[in-house]
Amino acid sequence: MKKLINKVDDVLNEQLKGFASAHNDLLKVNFEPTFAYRKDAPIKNKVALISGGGSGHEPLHNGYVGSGMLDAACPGEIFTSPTPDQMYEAAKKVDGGAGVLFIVKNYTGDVMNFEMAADMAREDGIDVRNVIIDDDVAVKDSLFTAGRRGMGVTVLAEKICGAAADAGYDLDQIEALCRKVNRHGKSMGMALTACITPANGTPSFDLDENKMEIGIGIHGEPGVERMELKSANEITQMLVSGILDDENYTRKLHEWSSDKNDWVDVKVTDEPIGNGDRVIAMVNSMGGTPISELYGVYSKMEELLEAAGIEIARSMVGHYITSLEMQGVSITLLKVDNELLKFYDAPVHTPGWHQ
Amino acid sequence: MKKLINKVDDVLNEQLKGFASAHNDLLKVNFEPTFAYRKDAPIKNKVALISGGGSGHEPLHNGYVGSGMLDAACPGEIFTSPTPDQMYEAAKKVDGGAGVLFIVKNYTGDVMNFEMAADMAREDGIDVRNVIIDDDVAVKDSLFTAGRRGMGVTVLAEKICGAAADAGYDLDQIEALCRKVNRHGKSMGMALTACITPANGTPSFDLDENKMEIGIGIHGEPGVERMELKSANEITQMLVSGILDDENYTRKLHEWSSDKNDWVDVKVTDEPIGNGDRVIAMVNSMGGTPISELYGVYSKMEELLEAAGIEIARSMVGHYITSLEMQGVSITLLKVDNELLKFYDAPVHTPGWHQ
Amino acid sequence: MITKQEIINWLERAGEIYEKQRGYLTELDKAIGDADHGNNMNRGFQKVTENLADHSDSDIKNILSMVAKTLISSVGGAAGPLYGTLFLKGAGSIDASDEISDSDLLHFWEEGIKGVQARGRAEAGDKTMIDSLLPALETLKQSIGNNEEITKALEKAAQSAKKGMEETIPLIAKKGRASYLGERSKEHQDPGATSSYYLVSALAEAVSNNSSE
Amino acid sequence: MITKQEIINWLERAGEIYEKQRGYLTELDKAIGDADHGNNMNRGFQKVTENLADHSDSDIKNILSMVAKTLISSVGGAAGPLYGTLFLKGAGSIDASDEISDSDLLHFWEEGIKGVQARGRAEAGDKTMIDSLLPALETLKQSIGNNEEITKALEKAAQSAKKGMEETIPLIAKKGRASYLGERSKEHQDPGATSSYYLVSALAEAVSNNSSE
Ligand SMILES: Nc1ncnc2c1ncn2[C@@H]1O[C@H](COP(=O)(O)OP(=O)(O)O)[C@@H](O)[C@H]1O
Ligand SMILES: Nc1ncnc2c1ncn2[C@@H]1O[C@H](COP(=O)(O)OP(=O)(O)O)[C@@H](O)[C@H]1O
Ligand SMILES: [Mg+2]
Ligand SMILES: [Mg+2]
Ligand SMILES: [Mg+2]
Ligand SMILES: [Mg+2]
Repeated sequence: MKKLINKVDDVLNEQLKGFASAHNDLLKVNFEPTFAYRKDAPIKNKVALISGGGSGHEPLHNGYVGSGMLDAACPGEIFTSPTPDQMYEAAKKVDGGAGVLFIVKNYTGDVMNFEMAADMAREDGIDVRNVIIDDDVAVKDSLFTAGRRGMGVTVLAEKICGAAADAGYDLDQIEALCRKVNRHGKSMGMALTACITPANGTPSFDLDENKMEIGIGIHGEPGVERMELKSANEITQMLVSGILDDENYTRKLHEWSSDKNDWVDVKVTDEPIGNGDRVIAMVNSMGGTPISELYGVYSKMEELLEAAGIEIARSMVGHYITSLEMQGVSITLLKVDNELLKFYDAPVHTPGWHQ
Repeated sequence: MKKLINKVDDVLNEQLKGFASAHNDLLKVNFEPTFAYRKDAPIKNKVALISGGGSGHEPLHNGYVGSGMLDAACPGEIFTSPTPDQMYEAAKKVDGGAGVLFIVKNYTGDVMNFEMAADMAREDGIDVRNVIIDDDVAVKDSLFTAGRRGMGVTVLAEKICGAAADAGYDLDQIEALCRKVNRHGKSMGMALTACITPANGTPSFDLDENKMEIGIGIHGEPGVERMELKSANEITQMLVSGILDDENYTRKLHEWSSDKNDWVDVKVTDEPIGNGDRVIAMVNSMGGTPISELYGVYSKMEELLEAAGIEIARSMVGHYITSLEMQGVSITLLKVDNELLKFYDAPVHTPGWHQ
Repeated sequence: MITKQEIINWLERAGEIYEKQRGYLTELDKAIGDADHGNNMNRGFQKVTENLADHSDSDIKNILSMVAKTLISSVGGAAGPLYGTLFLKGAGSIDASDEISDSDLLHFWEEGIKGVQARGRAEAGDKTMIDSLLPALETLKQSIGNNEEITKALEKAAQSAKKGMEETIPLIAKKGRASYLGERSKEHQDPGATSSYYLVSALAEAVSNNSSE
Repeated sequence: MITKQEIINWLERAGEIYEKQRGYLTELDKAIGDADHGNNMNRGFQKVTENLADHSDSDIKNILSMVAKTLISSVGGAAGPLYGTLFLKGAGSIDASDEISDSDLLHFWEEGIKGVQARGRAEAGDKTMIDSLLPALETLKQSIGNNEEITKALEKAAQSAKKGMEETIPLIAKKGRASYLGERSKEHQDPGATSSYYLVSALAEAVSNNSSE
């Protein structure tokens, strides 16, 4: 294992310490339990946004803490969901009286830990909602499984909802907006290589020189299918088709009902993306892929979208949601209207996204 | 070789095509000869900044084209200097009548190609100056060699001079400012792994699992020394000491003299960085290193700088000047005063740097 | 009757096993998950073992609640809330005392597993920890119903857990991270079912060792 | 006398050699540089060969100027401006005609190499292309001074270039990218000295082949 680290057990804390001081103009980091939060939190009467998940996806989520995006982020161990006490303490720290939205990627661990945290925070009188992001079209079956994973749409949900919170949306509105983003966005990813967590010291899976994994998540886990290595054009074609050909995806999501004061299962159906739509198009590095290669993928993606009658309203190419040093790429398309675009364009000041 | 590419010969053009469309709000790309330039160029009466060098260092240089930074960038083949016709045509395209500054990394090829381009542009009546950036402290000997390489200070020179050009500095002033940045900045880098250029398909050097290269450049070339793999703390210590312990570096740089109307050798001595100084501190990924690891390095660097009585005025952690998918890190320190800091803080809108 | 010392021994024994099997559990999780289950369980139970030192004066209910909170706040992932809930609901179902009856132990498992299912909504056959927990519970219930000796009863429960664990191998995962793999999740033993088997067998060991003293 | 056809054959032969030795030159550059010299030379000379097709009506001076411009605008790196300058200054030193005298050929090399040194400021012993070019030039000058046959003269010049190339092996690089390596640049043959040897030997081949026709 070749990594810029010291003792394996210290990795997370040392990195967080460095992160905190490198960005002390924007945020602070609390330890025991661990969470990063806006320096100026709580913002009175603004809905607070909290996300979190395993570490190793940098800049997600810590890198999106700051004005215009997240109020707090809770990092777990590498590729392991954070624990409820982190989100609970973060919620208490950043709630400005207008309630808290948890943006949760749809991994069993994340979902359960955030649910427990929400229950804890509600006991303290904080109004908390959990919105689940499950945008990974590579996972087909859903009714009796954990469903689709949360991927690139998470970043867009954080950005767009962050701007809406700044603009004065209340908790109900932000919750609805966040669900809308999730329903309008789809992602698919692939890996050329595995990655190595410091704790394990060996690759998360073994992949031959002439093989690739298609339909991966973001935790160094194997994908839905292993196949022969293909050209960038063929890979891009697979990812874009995966997204555009996705049929009306319907599943039940576990959401908090303020009316019923309990968790309920809500049936949700995604919007298809097709002819005449405008999208935000993200080409995301899995971490170790050079930025230049992303542009090759972008070029082919644009050609395919144009052929499908889809207009790229905004483009994102870079490191947004990664898996350590894994080489590979994911594509995310978010179908937008004026509301989403306006919030996407709003200013943001975080370590990972400045505009 | 595992890369997101199609045919090896098409790599650069395909990537540039994607780059151009992904950022068509900011810039355009000219082909034959190849250069990226600000969409709104030429800007009348503003000094135009042009840089360039081999490709494979993304976001450098193309990614720094836009308002507040470069007017044009000329990408060569991967790790190969661009050719004079590129800079010549770019100069004609972006000169707004106030002259053109070439920011040149000190590699023999870059230096010569930019010199030839400057000679060509001057024949057309464009006032051109070449400032050489040579900030790599790992290279010690200099009097009879190619001297030090250009590394992270290049990015800061582009940013700071870009802002100064916006602020109305004339060509003499910008040239002087750029030289000042170079004299005030130092860098050192290391690699955990080599990288693979598409044209070659094999690693640029062979490195055992327990070895690292210290004192590398940015072209996948071996470093000044190969040694046992060390911890992040030890590595950071080596890089920071390399910079802080660097004695008064003096060399001759080949510069254009407007007075003599000829190239002259100018003796230049760097500023040391030490107790009481304020710096911009950059921790730069060589490409394939996860962002999180950079923060571990940052943490140790901060501790060392504090012990040396140096204050970090601004911090940069991320991908600025890379070598494809190489894993490793470089540290750049730029000693700043109010002038440099003001221009560093100015707004910038480029694919690689937005603020 | 299970004594407080036996409970402590159980938890310490589990800690030893998870430390020893950290690599193996992680390896299992590498095949169909994200290669962290051993690390997660080990982190949690080392914390539990540490915390036990401060609990010499606590009763069993208290100790088990401490385990719940420790797991919830240190394991993370899917395993953290699930094992945390197991202990939380289990501890909630028994009286505060320095020893518990066999039927209290049964309640612990019954309510604990109910909690796990309420939280994770996995059914038998979904290729999860439930697949070793449910058979173990079934066996324990029968044995205790038949007034079998507790040592023997736990021994048999551990055997059932083991069988359940092994029977996850051919299954297609329906819950948790392995479910993303669909058909590819076949032919692999579920890591959580494995760690659950360890938990039950650690109890069997702790109780039998103690009784034989 | 060197004919235009011989010059064309020279350039085409150089193109063939660089194509064949692309990997070898790059391998040499990998050891002490950035592993692109073979790619650079091959790219440039393939372009030259392509462009030759449009130059059937040009005289030698024109052809050599075309080579200069082609190399300058397609090779890049250090080699591009240096070889470009070699041809630019070399072409500038001869008359426009369909054949050139032996002494014109000598001028070509003399002025060309002077240009390379003016541009790159390398001296003999700096471990660069200069280390094969200068000995070749020296030999050529002597042979032509002694009125030796041009075929023979070029043959000997190529031998000197080869020797110069081999003698770069023990040197510490003082110029170019290899100079960053300091002591580590020892025990490696310089890629540019190698490509220069190829250039001289291609000329020797082209002229001798033609003469024997
Ligand atoms: N919904 C669920 N119900 C019961 N057990 C589950 C569920 N989801 C996952 N598990 C168990 O958790 C184990 C994985 O735990 P772990 O690796 O620690 O968490 P994660 O999957 O978040 O990395 C699986 O092997 C499975 O036995
Ligand atoms: N200043 C110089 N003068 C003469 N030759 C040089 C000089 N610098 C480099 N060279 C030659 O150029 C060769 C490298 O060329 P190439 O690899 O194409 O360029 P780069 O070093 O820019 O990658 C070296 O092997 C050396 O012979
Ligand atoms: Mg996990
Ligand atoms: Mg080169
Ligand atoms: Mg796991
Ligand atoms: Mg080279």
